[in-house]
Amino acid sequence: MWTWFYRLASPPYVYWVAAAATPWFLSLSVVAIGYGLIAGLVFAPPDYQQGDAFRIIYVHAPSAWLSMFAYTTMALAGGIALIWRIKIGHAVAAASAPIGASFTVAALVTGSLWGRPMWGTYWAWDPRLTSELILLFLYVGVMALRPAFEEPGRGDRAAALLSIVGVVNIPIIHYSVVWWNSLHQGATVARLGVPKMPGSMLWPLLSMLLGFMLFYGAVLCIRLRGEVLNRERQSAWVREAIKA
Amino acid sequence: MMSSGFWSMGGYARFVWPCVGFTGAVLAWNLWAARRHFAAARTRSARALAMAASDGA
Amino acid sequence: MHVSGPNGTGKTTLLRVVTGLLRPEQGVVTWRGKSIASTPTDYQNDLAYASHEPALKGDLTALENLRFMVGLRRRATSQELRAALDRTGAAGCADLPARVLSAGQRRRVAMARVLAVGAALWLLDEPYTNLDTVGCAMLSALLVEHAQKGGLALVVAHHELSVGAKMRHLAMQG
Amino acid sequence: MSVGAWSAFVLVLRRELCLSFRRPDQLIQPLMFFLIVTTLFPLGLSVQLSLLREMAPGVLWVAALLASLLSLDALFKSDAEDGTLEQLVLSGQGLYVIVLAKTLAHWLVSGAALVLVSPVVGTALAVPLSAFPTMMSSLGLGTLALSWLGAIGAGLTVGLKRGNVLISLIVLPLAMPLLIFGAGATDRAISGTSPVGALYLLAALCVLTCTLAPFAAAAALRITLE
Repeated sequence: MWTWFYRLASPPYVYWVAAAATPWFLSLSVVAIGYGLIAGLVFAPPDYQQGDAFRIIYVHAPSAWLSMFAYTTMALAGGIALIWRIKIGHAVAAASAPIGASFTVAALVTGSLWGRPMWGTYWAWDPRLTSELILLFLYVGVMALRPAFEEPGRGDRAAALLSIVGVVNIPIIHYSVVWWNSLHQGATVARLGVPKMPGSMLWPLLSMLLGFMLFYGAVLCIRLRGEVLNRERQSAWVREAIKA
Repeated sequence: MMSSGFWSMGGYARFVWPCVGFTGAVLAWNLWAARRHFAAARTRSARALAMAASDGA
Repeated sequence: MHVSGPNGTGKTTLLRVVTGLLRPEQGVVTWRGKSIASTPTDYQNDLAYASHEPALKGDLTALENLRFMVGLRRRATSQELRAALDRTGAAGCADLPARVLSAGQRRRVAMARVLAVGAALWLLDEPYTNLDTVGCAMLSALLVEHAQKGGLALVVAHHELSVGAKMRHLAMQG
Repeated sequence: MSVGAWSAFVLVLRRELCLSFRRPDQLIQPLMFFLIVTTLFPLGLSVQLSLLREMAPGVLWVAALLASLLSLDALFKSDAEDGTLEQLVLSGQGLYVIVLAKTLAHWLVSGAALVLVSPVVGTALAVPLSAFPTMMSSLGLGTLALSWLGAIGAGLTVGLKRGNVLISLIVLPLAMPLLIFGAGATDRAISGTSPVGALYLLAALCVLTCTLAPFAAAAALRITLE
């Protein structure tokens, strides 16, 4: 069973699988995002409280979800690489970080633009946005640590350890921010998000979530191939991969 | 084609459309940056291989 | 065992792999029939390592440095530690802060630590560096004595060793 | 023959304290930093006591976090430079115990010292006398927890030449819950409500970091030594 697993995680295998999977992920994500956008922006009814401003959720929520998913992926891949010494895990973690960080920025910008009509200001230290901001800082830390070492293997392992420490901390950070927010603001500020949705609003959202995940898969595959090439420059199989 | 009500988003147009635009830009940037990252890695590997070949010759 | 070879051939790397600080890319290091990665504590209790750096704190005296470093390994009295310093010719340094010692004196103090720990396996990285003629002779005598007691020593040095026929030799080339 | 974990702990702790007390200037520097930074705020804002009192918890806490973080950079650095760290790793003692002792020693000379001078700063920032116990206990728990977190950062950046900014970048986001609960407790004590809840949460975080962080820091040291 282990030999099978190691072959699955071998760089050439991963390289070819990623190459084959990219167009599938990409085309399916275009379909899902296309349906979600049209159904969400055109056909879904406006929210009874927020009007059409609630439609921002169709881009905000998938970005926020992806920012956390990419961080978890990064920590999991790093953990696997650290514990079982499967080097491909470091490549996955390194590929995942910039994608996750970019969607964290997207979630922050869209959340802030959503906040303007809801709160009357672009930034109200809403607990979810504050946690998102700290998540961005965590990404920055991991991304700054990896290239800081002269020897790449060491940077990979250090970044993996830091991302695991971060993943343990994320729930603590989130709950402390919620506690802090309730201490200072009370419940006067409307929370972003729509608690109960009818199907006509929910299905487009789920489709957008799926589409963003597929898009993440596609971009991860492309970046992963680059990371694998960078790490395996001496290997014999790279010669054939480059020619193809 | 489509009613002006759609584009005005019930008066929230100046919040909704920048959000959609920004997220679209992030998606596009990701695709572009990933492709560039891969292309750079490929050229680097090719150069390293070429150098190894010339050393062997 | 004497490992020699030109700079950059991996002598220090080999030594660090043998200490267990570095994991080997391939293969396993075993000690008394067990892999050192599986029983690191047992292995470390049998081992004394002296790297390029003498691992001394400048603000502590040579004796205090030894008392700490040896103290982590076994209970040692001040007499024992002073005896070890005396044996390596660093008795005069015992109560001086390590900061004022010369490089050769530090090397002698580091050697006294290896001696005082009382381990079976010595791993020494360029132990002859900075030592004068008397110091080199002292070190060679220590190695012979250690071998006679049944101890093992892995010495990395580009220097020729004059410790008799008991030494095996591994020359590394690039 | 061999030395138990507890005696090794005591040995490392005593050595670290002994080393710190032979360098008193390095003991005083973080304290002076703490005093100077907290002095900057009234100069930059206003000397209105009511405003200062409202700002006090945040100012105290941010200054304390930065002050203890500044000295944390050196936690493993000198040991790594002179080869002591390799000897510690190979000493046959668990690295966990050594990290625990070194970090505790660091807190005793930095965090605990900050707690002792905090009444002076508190008075200058118009913190009422009744809030002093909460302020001091929360600072004590918070800087202790920060020391454990900082040990991870120090372990990760120990091999780097310019790790000082990086360690702040790594540790500060992780330390935000400490700031929130610590400043929150002080804030409540100043306004006269019960700070017990926040203090308990802070203590829980302190216990949690104390048990988990030394493992992570030991793993970090192994990575950077390898």
